[in-house]
Amino acid sequence: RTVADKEALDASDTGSSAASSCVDTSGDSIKIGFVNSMSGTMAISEMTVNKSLHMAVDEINSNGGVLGKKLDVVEMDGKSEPAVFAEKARSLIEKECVAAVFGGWTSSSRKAMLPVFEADNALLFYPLQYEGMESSPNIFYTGAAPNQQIVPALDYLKEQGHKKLFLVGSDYVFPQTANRVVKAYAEGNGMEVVGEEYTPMGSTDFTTIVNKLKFSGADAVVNTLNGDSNVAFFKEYKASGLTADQVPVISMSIAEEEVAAIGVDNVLGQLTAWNYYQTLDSAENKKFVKDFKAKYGANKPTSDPMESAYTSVYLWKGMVEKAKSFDVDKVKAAADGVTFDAPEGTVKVDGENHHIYKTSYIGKIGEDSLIHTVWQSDGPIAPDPYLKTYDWAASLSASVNK
Amino acid sequence: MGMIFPQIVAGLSNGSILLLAALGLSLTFGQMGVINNAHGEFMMAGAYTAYVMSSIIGSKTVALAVALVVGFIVAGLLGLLLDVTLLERMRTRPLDTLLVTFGVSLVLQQLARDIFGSSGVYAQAPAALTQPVTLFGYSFSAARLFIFLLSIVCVAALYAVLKFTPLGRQIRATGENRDLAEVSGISTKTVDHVTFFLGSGLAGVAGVALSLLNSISYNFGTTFIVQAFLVVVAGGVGQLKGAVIASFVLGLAQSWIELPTSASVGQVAVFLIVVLFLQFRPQGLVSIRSRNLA
Amino acid sequence: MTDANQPMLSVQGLSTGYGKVTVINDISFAVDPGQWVSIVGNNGAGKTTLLKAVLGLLPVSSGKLVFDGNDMTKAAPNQRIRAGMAFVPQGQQSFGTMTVDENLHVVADRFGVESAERYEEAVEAFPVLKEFRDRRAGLLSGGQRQQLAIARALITRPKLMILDEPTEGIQPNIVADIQCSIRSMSEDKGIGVILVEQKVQFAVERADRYYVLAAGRFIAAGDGGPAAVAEAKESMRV
Amino acid sequence: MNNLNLSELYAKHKVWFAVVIAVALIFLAPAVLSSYNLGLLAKYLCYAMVAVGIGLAWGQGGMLTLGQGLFFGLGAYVMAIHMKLSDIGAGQVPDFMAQYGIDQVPGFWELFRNPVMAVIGIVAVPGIIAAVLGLLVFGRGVRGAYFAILSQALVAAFAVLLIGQSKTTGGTNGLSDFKGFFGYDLTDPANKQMIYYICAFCVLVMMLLTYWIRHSFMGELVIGVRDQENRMKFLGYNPASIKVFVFSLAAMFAGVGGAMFVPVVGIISPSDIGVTPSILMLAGVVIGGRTTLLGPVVGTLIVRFAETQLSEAYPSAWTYIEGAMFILVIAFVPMGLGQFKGVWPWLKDRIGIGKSGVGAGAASAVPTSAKAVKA
Amino acid sequence: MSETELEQLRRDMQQMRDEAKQMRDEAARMKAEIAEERERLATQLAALDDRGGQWNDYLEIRGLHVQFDGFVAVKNLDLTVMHGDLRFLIGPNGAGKTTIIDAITGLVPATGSATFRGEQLLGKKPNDIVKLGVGRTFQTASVVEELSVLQNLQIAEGFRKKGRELFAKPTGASQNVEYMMEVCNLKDDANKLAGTLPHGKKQWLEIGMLLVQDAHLLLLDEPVAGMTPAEREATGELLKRCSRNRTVIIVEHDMDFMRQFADSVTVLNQGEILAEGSVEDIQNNEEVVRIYLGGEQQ
Ligand SMILES: Nc1ncnc2c1ncn2[C@@H]1O[C@H](COP(=O)(O)OP(=O)(O)OP(=O)(O)O)[C@@H](O)[C@H]1O
Ligand SMILES: Nc1ncnc2c1ncn2[C@@H]1O[C@H](COP(=O)(O)OP(=O)(O)OP(=O)(O)O)[C@@H](O)[C@H]1O
Ligand SMILES: [Mg+2]
Ligand SMILES: [Mg+2]
Repeated sequence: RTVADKEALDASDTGSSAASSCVDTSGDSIKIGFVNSMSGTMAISEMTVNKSLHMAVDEINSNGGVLGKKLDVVEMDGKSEPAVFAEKARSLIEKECVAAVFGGWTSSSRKAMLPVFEADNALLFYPLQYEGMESSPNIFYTGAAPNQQIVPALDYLKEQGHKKLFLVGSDYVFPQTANRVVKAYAEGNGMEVVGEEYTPMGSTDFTTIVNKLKFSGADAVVNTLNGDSNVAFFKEYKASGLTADQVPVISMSIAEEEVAAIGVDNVLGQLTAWNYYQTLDSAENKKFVKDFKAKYGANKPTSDPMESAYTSVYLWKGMVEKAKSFDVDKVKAAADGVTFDAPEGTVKVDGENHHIYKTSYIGKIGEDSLIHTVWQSDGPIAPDPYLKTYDWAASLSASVNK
Repeated sequence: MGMIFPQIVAGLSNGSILLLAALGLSLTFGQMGVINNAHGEFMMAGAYTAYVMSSIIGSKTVALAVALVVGFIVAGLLGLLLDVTLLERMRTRPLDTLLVTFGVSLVLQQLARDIFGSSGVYAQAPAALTQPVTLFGYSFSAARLFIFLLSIVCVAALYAVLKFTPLGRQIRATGENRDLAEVSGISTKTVDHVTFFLGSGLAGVAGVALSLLNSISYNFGTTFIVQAFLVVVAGGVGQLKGAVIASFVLGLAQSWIELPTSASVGQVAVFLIVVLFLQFRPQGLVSIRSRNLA
Repeated sequence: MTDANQPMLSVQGLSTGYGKVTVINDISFAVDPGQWVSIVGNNGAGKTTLLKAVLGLLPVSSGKLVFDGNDMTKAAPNQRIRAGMAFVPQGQQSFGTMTVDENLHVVADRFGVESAERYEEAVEAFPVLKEFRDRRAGLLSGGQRQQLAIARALITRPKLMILDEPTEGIQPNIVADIQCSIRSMSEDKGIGVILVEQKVQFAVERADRYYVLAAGRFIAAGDGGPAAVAEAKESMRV
Repeated sequence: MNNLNLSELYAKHKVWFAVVIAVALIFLAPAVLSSYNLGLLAKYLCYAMVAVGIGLAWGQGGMLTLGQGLFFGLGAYVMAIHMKLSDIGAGQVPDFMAQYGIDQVPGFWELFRNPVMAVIGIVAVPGIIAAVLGLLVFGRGVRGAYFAILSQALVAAFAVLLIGQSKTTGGTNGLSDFKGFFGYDLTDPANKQMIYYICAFCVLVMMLLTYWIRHSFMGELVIGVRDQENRMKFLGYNPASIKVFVFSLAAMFAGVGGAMFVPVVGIISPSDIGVTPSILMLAGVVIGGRTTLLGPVVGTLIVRFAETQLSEAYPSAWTYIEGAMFILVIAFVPMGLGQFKGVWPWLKDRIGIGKSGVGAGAASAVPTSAKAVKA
Repeated sequence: MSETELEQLRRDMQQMRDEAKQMRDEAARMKAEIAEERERLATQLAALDDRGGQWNDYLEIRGLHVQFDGFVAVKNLDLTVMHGDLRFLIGPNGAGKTTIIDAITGLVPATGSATFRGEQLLGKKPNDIVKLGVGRTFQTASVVEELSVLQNLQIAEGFRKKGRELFAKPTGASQNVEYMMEVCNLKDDANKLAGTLPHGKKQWLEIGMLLVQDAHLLLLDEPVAGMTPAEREATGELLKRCSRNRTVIIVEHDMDFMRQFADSVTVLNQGEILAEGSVEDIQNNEEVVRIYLGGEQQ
């Protein structure tokens, strides 16, 4: 009685090539899994993603499903803990036998799930912009790679004539990696980084950092602070006499949701860099916003991660329909070039690195708590998670290329 | 260099925040031995009170004043409820209160999430407090100045109550020897309730004040609680004077250490300072020697 | 309220103990105003336990306690104190972190305008307390603390003074003083006294009445006085 | 009165209960559980190891440690680094470091590339750090609430530090994506089972060790120090060294628990070891009974199992349940399930049926007419 | 008065008489028990073997000075207590008696010198001082309440254990412990938790713990407070016996007890030695009578 035997028996007879896949494709519905934090610190953000995922599934189901099968959602709570994400992902794949999993938010949750998906040869659709330097054959990254968010933001600052940057971020992986990109960019583009500060997550004391900022002579701030810290930071920033006109702050993690929580008077006129705003003027977006508000309430704004999650379901649908199969290997093989007219504009899957082509927008926070585009890239930017195509980033990509 | 003065102000301001957060704890921990892990959540209750007041009252100045009073009462009543239902039966095992109140804090956090939602909200401050004030050519947060003054007022008031009033003597007597206080004619039950009400109420005041600086969410209190406990421990349990010195020293230390290093190092340094400090004064800064073995 | 025929304190059929262990078993006695009642017994007899029950520090399992005409069987200790009992506990107890002054004030406070007068009265009686009024009580020597404890009880001008081995750890010449002051309390001020002691002579010699407690029951009783000392000692043997 | 018999049975045959648990863990569980569930059980066992240590330090020694996450984390990171380094070839750097452009593995990590050093490190690093902290803290007579608060502060500081040093620790992402465990392929189910066995074995060994200590002279000293620390000095003992011993042992247990957590769960990150996770490590001990030997283990298994089950069904309700658990158990049944023996007679006494037969041993000499005055 | 009332009265009287008789019987029985107990103790004490002391087995205190925030509790005190002496230390409340013991055993910092067997005690940690053969009891009994009487004694006995021994299962009572339980009348309570003992028995346990420690300098702070006269006597005899080959200092306020057992007496007042000598010397010292003994009663 070896365990391997037992597993083999357990494995269903779908005849798929995946060693342990047990996806049941015989019925008229197919299971997919969501894993989002419904409790813990990340619940506030991740629940928005969960909602838009549901919206996409409902739309698809009412339009005949995928390959004629209705989608049957199994959801699990990641509890804001990476270890739980890994556990739940495993449960979704091995116990629930879902065809694909959508979700995750923090990089740590993705990193925790990655080995699970690779070992079981399953699929994860990860909706968030992140620090890059990763590409797994079992994950599709539908948020921005660094070159689709950070680089355009810097291009914009450069264009506006800013030369001295001050970097402030929460002490975790995305800000740190993002700032490495910023520093490399600055060096290659005649800009100067005059300060780089990190605060522990949830930190609310910014007096010292803002003092440093004031005395650094910076003419722009690149902000990668996370969540609540932004409130304290912007209040302190304002109280110290700094203004968006003199020293603008460009934020990488403040979306429409956060603007409301920070208080619009604290961030009025500040900049953000994303691939989607609620205010985007396209037919797809108008419909998306309208449907979302109808479903979840008029006061609920839509944001980049939500849009990206919504899009990810449609991209999977596109891949499956192209492959005409739910089989993971076939879906992966079919992925390259799949497109979707998303609210943010047309996106396209890169079969090589599993990221997608996205358009970048710089926005300014307005009185209405919404973000209005002030600059946009010339069409979708090809994803480059390792920044291989940028000269100034040679040192960055070199260290990762084993 | 030009940063000396602003950094001193920053340190004092941080100190006053620590002090405000620790003041109620110093009372309930020092006098009653209750290690109230839910203190942070009482602060959260105060902060949410500020939020509610600022959304229903037009004048933000009035809203803040009302919130300070109502926040005190709301948090105080929460504390009173906790004391009457649970802590009263645990007088003989103070260490256990730490875990019970941890449970309470879990419940209160979830409750806040269910009532106010898990996304952060913010209380609109009176306009005067959102503007910078300029002192000797430097701009500072008016809200921080307000908090600094408020903390001084609270400390002075608490000190006066404890030191000079019959109630204060009763609180201290009960804190020290419950049976003896009882046979000295003090209704220890009532005194305990009053003490806990005051201590929790102070948490509410702290919450209202700190809502001027931060966003308010269900984990509002967790930001402060560990450091507040450290202040109490470093200052000497039940010692107001110690708590005052400890919070300002730690506040200043943190901002000065943070200056050449980083915020994380500053935070870690504060912890280590306290551990090392207890090497020299295991009973805290200000301690009362007793001849008892135990 | 006080009924002329009723004793000031009457304890009837009192039983109590710790957890399941019964220590005091069906005890009855009474104290009148101005009467000095001594309860003697070997260590472990249950003297302290009995007092704790009388004061309400231990819940009673059966029996009844009437003080000053009111049934106080279930009253909290502080209510009994406010009704006119005063207690000097065993073991030289005081509020160690508070000064001698504050120790006295914490009791005196209750009496409003009278408090200053009562305070003076107490420190007059024990000069040491005057000398060390600003010292923390926890730093006093054992005997000094004991004096403080007695002073604290006296401040309340009680109707009934309850003392648990007040002479333990006190220097001999002061012991004699204490005996005298107890006598004068009951005789001059009409205070009822319950004194618990192991030192039979001290307790019985000048008392009005004595009881011998053993294993939670009274095994002997009688009127006090020098003659009764031997008698009490005899019944207490072992 | 079935319950009564059961509780008596438990009291009399504790050892057999332990044996039953051991047999169930070693033979039954792997046979009946699916690989996924076995993995969960292995994870619970990792927490149980921490719990055994907490039971010893807190239940026996009176040191309420809110910072076991620190030692759990130390063990886990040593293991994780070892696994990372042995996944890749010599001279190479793991992915998370490469991301920051680091091309040389720092010396203190390099040490744990060697499997023997890693195994030693898993036990020694938490043990030594606990000993140093213990000497600092206990040596100066810091105890009770002070100690609890300090231990909490330490774990908070540790988490901040881990996050801050992401170049060498992986920061908030933690360490994950392991391929092998001492040369065994982690994806092979047979190896997963082996890892489970190691966990079960560790728990049992720790329980045996604890049993031994509790019943040795040292066990008495530990209680002595808990109860009358200062008096022990005047009996010729150094309370600090006794406490340091117990505390370090508990830390080592936590370290091993953390180390096994890594191959079982596949990731270790600061969110597994912060202030709240550390307090939650106490939950099982609280429920099971801090002063008993079996209590912490059984309690932890129950709590963690309930967590997996209930949090799936009612994500937000679980927080309430968890909170209520702490509140109700500590306030009303402070000795947890270990008090089981006493609960029934107490209940009967309360509602006044029958005469109790248990727990009156000490009282038998005295007539028992008194009601329970202290619950 | 009616017949029935009379009858009732008669019955009551009869009952009272019976009760009185019962009490008398009880008293007689108790007396017999006491006698028996005395005898038992005497034989046991006789069996206490004489262990010889070392040449420098004495306590020498020179210039001991203890100060608290400016308040001098012990002033430049010189005191020598020889091997085999049973020294009583008396003096008014607050004279500094307890403070001297505290200083010698490392509980409070002091200056000057205190040597026992030639070893300096001041400045050492309490547990190291114990290892030099110095043991003490506390004015308020401090036993380990959550351990049984037997375990308390075992702990007191076992402080020299090292390494493996610490982790061995404690085997029942050693001869030494067994013996001390017998002497201290704790045999029946061996398995009771020390916390449930009455006050007096706790004092006994303290003394028992000190004795099994095999200390050669015994410092007892009011050991008989809370004991019955019979117990005082027994304690006194035990200590007297012990003092033959040890150095014993007892702080007491019980003058009967002192008279009965003291070899020599030191009177302390306000941190200074007021008088020193035999019991008679002290009793005849006017100053001592004035500030301490007073009219003398009991
Ligand atoms: N907290 C307690 N728990 C259990 N039993 C106790 C407790 N306190 C006292 N006892 C027991 O109650 C009995 C009576 O104790 P008590 O203290 O009343 O004696 P006492 O007469 O005052 O003695 P002493 O003269 O030594 O003070 C003793 O047998 C003692 O063991
Ligand atoms: N830690 C301290 N701080 C300040 N004063 C102290 C301290 N310890 C003792 N004292 C003072 O030192 C003096 C001597 O105290 P000590 O306890 O030695 O007296 P004692 O002779 O044992 O008296 P008693 O017979 O009442 O027990 C007292 O006046 C006491 O108030
Ligand atoms: Mg007593
Ligand atoms: Mg003394």
